[in-house]
Amino acid sequence: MHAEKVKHDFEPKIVAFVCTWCTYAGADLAGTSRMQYPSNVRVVKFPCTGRIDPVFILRAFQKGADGILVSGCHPGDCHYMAGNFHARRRFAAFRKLLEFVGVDLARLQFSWVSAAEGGKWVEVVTELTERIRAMGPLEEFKELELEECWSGKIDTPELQEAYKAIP
Amino acid sequence: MTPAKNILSYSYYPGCSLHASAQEYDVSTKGLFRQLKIGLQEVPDWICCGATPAHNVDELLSLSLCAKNFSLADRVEGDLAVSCAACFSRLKTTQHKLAANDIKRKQVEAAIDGPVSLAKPVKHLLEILAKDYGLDRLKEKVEKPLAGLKVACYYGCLLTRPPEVPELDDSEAPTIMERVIGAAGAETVAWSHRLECCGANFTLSRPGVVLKLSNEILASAKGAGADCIMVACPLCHGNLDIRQKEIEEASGTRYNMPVFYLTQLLALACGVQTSRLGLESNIVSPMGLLREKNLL
Amino acid sequence: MSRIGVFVCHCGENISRTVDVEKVAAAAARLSGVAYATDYKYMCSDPGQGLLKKAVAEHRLDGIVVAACSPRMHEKTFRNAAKSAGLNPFLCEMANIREHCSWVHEDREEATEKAISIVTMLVERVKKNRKLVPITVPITKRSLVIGGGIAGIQAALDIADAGHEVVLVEREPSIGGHMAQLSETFPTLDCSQCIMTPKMVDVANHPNIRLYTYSEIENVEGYIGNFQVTVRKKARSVDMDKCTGCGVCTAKCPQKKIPNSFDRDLGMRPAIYVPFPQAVPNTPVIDRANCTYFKTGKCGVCQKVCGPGAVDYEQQDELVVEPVGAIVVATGFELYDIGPKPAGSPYEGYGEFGYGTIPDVIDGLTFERLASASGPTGGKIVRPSDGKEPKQVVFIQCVGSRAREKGISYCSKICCMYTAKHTMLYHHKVHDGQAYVFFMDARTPGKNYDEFWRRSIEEEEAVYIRGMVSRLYQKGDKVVVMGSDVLVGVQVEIEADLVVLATAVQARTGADSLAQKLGISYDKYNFYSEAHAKLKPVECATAGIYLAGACQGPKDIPDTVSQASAAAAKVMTLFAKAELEREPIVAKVNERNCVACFYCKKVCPYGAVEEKEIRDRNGNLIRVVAYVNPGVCGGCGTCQATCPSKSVELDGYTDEQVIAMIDAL
Amino acid sequence: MKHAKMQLSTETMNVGFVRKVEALSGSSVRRCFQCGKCSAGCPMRSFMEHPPNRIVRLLQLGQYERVLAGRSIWYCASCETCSTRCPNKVDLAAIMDALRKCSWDAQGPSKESLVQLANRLFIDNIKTYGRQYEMRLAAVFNVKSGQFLKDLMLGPKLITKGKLKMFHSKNKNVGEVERIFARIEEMRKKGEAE
Ligand SMILES: Cc1cc2nc3c(=O)[nH]c(=O)nc-3n(C[C@H](O)[C@H](O)[C@H](O)COP(=O)(O)OP(=O)(O)OC[C@H]3O[C@@H](n4cnc5c(N)ncnc54)[C@H](O)[C@@H]3O)c2cc1C
Ligand SMILES: Cc1cc2nc3c(=O)[nH]c(=O)nc-3n(C[C@H](O)[C@H](O)[C@H](O)COP(=O)(O)OP(=O)(O)OC[C@H]3O[C@@H](n4cnc5c(N)ncnc54)[C@H](O)[C@@H]3O)c2cc1C
Ligand code: SF4
Ligand code: SF4
Ligand code: SF4
Ligand code: SF4
Ligand code: SF4
Ligand code: SF4
Ligand code: SF4
Ligand code: SF4
Repeated sequence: MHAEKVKHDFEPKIVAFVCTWCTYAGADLAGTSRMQYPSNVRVVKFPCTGRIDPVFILRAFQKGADGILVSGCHPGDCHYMAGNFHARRRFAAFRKLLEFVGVDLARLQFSWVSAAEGGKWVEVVTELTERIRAMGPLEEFKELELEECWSGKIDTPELQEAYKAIP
Repeated sequence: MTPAKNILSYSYYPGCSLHASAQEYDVSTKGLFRQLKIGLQEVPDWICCGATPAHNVDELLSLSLCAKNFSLADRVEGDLAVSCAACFSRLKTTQHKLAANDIKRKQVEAAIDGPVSLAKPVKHLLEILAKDYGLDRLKEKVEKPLAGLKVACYYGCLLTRPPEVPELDDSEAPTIMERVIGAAGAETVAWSHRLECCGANFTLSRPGVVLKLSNEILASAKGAGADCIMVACPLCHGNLDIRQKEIEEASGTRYNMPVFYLTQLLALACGVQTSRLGLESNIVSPMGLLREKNLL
Repeated sequence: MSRIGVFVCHCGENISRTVDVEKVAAAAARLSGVAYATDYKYMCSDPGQGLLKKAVAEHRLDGIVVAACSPRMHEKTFRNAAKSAGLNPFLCEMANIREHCSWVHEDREEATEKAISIVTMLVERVKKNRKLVPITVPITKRSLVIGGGIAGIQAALDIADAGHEVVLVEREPSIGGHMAQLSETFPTLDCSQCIMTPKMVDVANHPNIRLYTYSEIENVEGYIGNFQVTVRKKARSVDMDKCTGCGVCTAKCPQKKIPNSFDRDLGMRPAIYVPFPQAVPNTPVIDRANCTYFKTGKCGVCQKVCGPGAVDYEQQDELVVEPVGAIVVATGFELYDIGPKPAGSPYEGYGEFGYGTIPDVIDGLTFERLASASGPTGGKIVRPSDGKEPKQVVFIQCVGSRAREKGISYCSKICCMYTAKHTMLYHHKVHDGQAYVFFMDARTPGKNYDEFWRRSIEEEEAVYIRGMVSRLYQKGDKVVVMGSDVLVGVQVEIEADLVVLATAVQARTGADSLAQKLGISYDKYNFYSEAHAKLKPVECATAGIYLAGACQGPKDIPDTVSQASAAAAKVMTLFAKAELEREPIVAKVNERNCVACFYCKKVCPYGAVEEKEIRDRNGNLIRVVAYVNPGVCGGCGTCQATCPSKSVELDGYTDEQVIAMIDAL
Repeated sequence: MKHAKMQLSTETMNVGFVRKVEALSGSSVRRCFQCGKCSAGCPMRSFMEHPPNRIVRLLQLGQYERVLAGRSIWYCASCETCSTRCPNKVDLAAIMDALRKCSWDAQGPSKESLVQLANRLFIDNIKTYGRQYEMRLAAVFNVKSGQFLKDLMLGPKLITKGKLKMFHSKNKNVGEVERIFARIEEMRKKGEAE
């Protein structure tokens, strides 16, 4: 059954940073199961959430993303044993930084979606899209010219601190 | 002992109750068999099978009484037809145990002072009707189909349990009663308490037990939308029919649920005269129901 | 300027039904750096791949994006096609416009738009892709097995039978492990020695096995295919080459009253001894701590009586380095100690059972020695206190195990079964005796296991009582057992002659320090961790190291032997190749930028990061930097995300590649 | 008794009694693994102080006094539900029979008297008449149990419905029945039967 298509004034850009073993496969499963979800999301694949540098998140916000999803294997299920634990700790520190920079944390979502959870993928993506749609576009951040800062060395005290918190 | 083709004939063990509180079972059994042209010859001077009380406290006595009945039955032609589920259970159990246990068999032989005879098959009426006579033949004999009559078939404990003894049907999900009465055109209801115990022989010593257990059975049948209950055992009948009024009083529920012996309903369907069904002996009068369903 | 080719697949109608593939191809053609773009019905078909190869040649493509199904489906296919067209396979990427687009969206316009955007992202990525070459690592086709219990023996024999050399290192003077101590074994009740000793002898005689007993691992270096293992051969004080195993020395040694730990201290041995008659090798060792000569300088009897002159008081520990390509760890287990709680132990101990002070309260292994025909009592079951035959024996299960607050939460897995076995052995030997078992559950999920347990009850008439025991105390020559039968709901009291505790299976003391030498991980109980509980149950996370037996967790003999053979098979799989080839998705360090903080080393789950010294021409140390061993790196990228100076980079997922995709949003 | 501590030893576990019950019932009590399925389906469970599974458990431990002290065994309706469903084919219904016989022979160490009384009258009836004579059974039970008014309302109704016969019919085999009783008693005296 088809829900009547509603046109929205604002279609947010959502970027999903996912690991290849769990969430990417989960999204594949949603596909093979022909589940439906909003088309706003763009997937960037990583070997592991451990590889996801917070810089990518800032970069994506800066380049027009209105919402970001970071998703990997459930704790304990990491293909590389512990990558997702490191990612989790890293992002805990990173959220503080984002808040400091002035990004509404509701725009950044972390979740665990396993290769078997096609349904959960759809749920997470749909919820995030709807939430961001309601929040409207992310304007403040795009204007910030952060390019130099991110591509070069990390020398703001906040980032340094965030990195120090990483085990 | 196998009867000649098509002409069935049995020796008959009615059991004590059928000569007293369950006389309508006896009357209707004889009526039905006559109508179906099945021979039925009562074992002369049969004795009590011992029922529950005997095996309850004295297995040897129980086995001996049944074994004695086997030798009495050997004097009459035909497999042994039994209508009472309790007698059936005792007789079958005895056959089962004595066939398997030489020590017990020897003791019984000493007790009855004669050989134990296990050759004659013991058959419950249901088995005779469903297997020997056959449901197709039964259907042909139906003159007054029990159309519209919703029957809850009540097996109770002993018709099917334990599985290796009666060998009548699946012990947990039997259908033989439903198939037999279904052949007579009745509608059978699916209900939960077909195999639950009614309290059996506590009727005298601990009627409280009966009131509780039988109430659950009546409630289940009623809840399933049954018009009546059909039984194959005088003990069940006693508890569900004779004590029904008491149960109603104790539980504060009105059931007014006629309880038929299977032979009463079958004989009715096969056109036996209403007066020969023993219906007047039923404590919960079934007349209203039968009239309502145009079966009288 | 790159020359990228874009191939958009219809997948029959799977994609083209919702995505306007022609429009996607047209849009792709307009992207900068795209030299060729087309669409085709089935890209993975032979003609589809042919189309791709032809285009590579015709348009001199230096990058490819196939917009089709999930890379999990066909990335290999298209990378192989690229390779056969003469392109480095890692310059080919897939844009997933089926699972992530056409199948999950209905609106044609939206889906087409999304497909174009996905293709754009991948085109930008491919531009930054580098040629990568699969990594090859040489393999030393010899293996090390640590621990000579049944696990180590089985693994060593399997590998050796396959024609590869094995170095078997055993800490004790003889191989055999716990199985050598057992009497008869469930579920078949065969005699442990009878099935064990032939294997031990096979080990000793196998031309491919080099056996080091009374030896330990000193140091491990290297990585899969290339380990350098240093073995410490402890001084035996007997020259293995000269000794004939005649046994004269042990018979003549005046020190005879040393408790024999192999017999759980039930019997005595001399200072120069073999732990048990069937020991392999059958060469004695001098227990220096208890030898008069080593304590006072006097005696020397053994040396005098030894015909071949094998006794050598001057012998020193010896270190040997063995190069191996794979390691099997099979160091087994220990039993929970029923004695008083050692200082610093995380376990609480059993004060209520007397902390091991009641002589007739023993553990399961001691019972095995009592029941063993080759044990100190010749198989006669007697109680330690007075040597009398016990008529009422109480067995208590789950002692230590399943007692979270006492320190151990897990089930030891074997004790239900061996307790059932004990009741049988007891009943076979003491016909008028009665065995009682206090238990919580009977955990018997093996083939023929539950039947075995039921037999102990139904045929051997053991009385099982569901409930734990509260307390034990000595009363005269009896041990009073205060329990309860939770099924009946009453307290139970038994005056026992002997009480046998089924104590928990624990990791070896020191298991953690061996793990640290090997660089493998272990759980909070010091059992070694497998790489994946279900799919890699014998592999360690550290490549080239495998696990066998009870060192990984409580296990009985059938499970131990299965795992040992599986570990051996893994080793043989590794050795079946000439060289190790792996995907080149590994991290590389930029040594110029590295500030040697070694955060990367800390986070790497594979232990792939090493410290590398940079020296000048004269050999002077200039500085230390991180180095990722490509043979070990698993390719997770955690180091890269962690490195504060951006000095380490994961091939295939470089910052450049990722940022290019993000920028293409 | 119910809550008293159980002292277990080869002396306190009456194996002889258990063997007798096993022989009478033809069913092993050791096979029972205490799953409780018997009790789960027993229609009489709520009337019993020891549910069927516990009866078996007590037998496993040779605790016959505890079994016979309660009235549980007399509340078993012999419905065979337990025996039918037991995963180990422990024939509990037969075990109940055996236990009742043991209790009966021991001149009723059980507390339950009414069921025993009814059983005794029933069996006496057989001995005297060869068949059941329900009228007499009910009448005597009422007198002996002191429950004079019990079922008073039911009796007359049954008589009018022809369900209670005032008189019993003669049976030629009464003598033979009596002899069966006598022979069994004789065998027991001689120890030829349980
Ligand atoms: C009381 C009892 C009864 C049992 N009965 C049975 C039974 O009937 N049936 C059954 O299937 N199972 C039984 N088991 C289980 C059985 O003992 C184990 O499954 C088996 O012994 C495990 O073998 P393993 O080789 O892994 O460990 P182990 O037998 O413990 O062998 C490990 C070996 O490694 C050596 N080692 C340890 N650390 C080092 C080191 N650092 N360097 C070098 N060497 C080292 C040890 O000295 C030992 O020789 C029983 C266990 C117990 C406790
Ligand atoms: C309800 C349930 C839940 C479970 N949950 C878990 C769990 O959470 N964790 C866990 O570790 N395990 C679990 N398991 C156990 C797990 O499913 C098994 O361990 C595992 O599937 C066994 O794998 P197998 O390959 O041996 O057998 P199977 O999975 O049965 O595979 C056998 C294959 O052989 C094929 N086959 C059969 N006969 C032939 C023939 N003659 N010729 C050719 N092919 C043939 C079959 O078609 C089948 O594909 C669960 C099992 C069940 C039933
Ligand atoms: S390449 Fe993939 S999408 Fe294309 S036809 Fe093959 S399976 Fe289908
Ligand atoms: S050391 Fe000498 S005496 Fe001892 S066993 Fe060896 S050869 Fe014999
Ligand atoms: S030197 Fe030591 S080992 Fe040798 S006989 Fe003397 S005490 Fe024994
Ligand atoms: S195997 Fe049995 S005795 Fe051992 S810990 Fe587990 S449940 Fe307890
Ligand atoms: S984290 Fe980076 S800087 Fe630190 S040691 Fe590793 S590579 Fe060098
Ligand atoms: S990519 Fe992962 S496995 Fe490789 S060195 Fe970095 S952290 Fe270790
Ligand atoms: S059902 Fe059978 S096994 Fe289960 S408790 Fe009852 S008697 Fe024992
Ligand atoms: S036979 Fe007795 S114990 Fe068994 S279920 Fe029926 S009433 Fe209960």
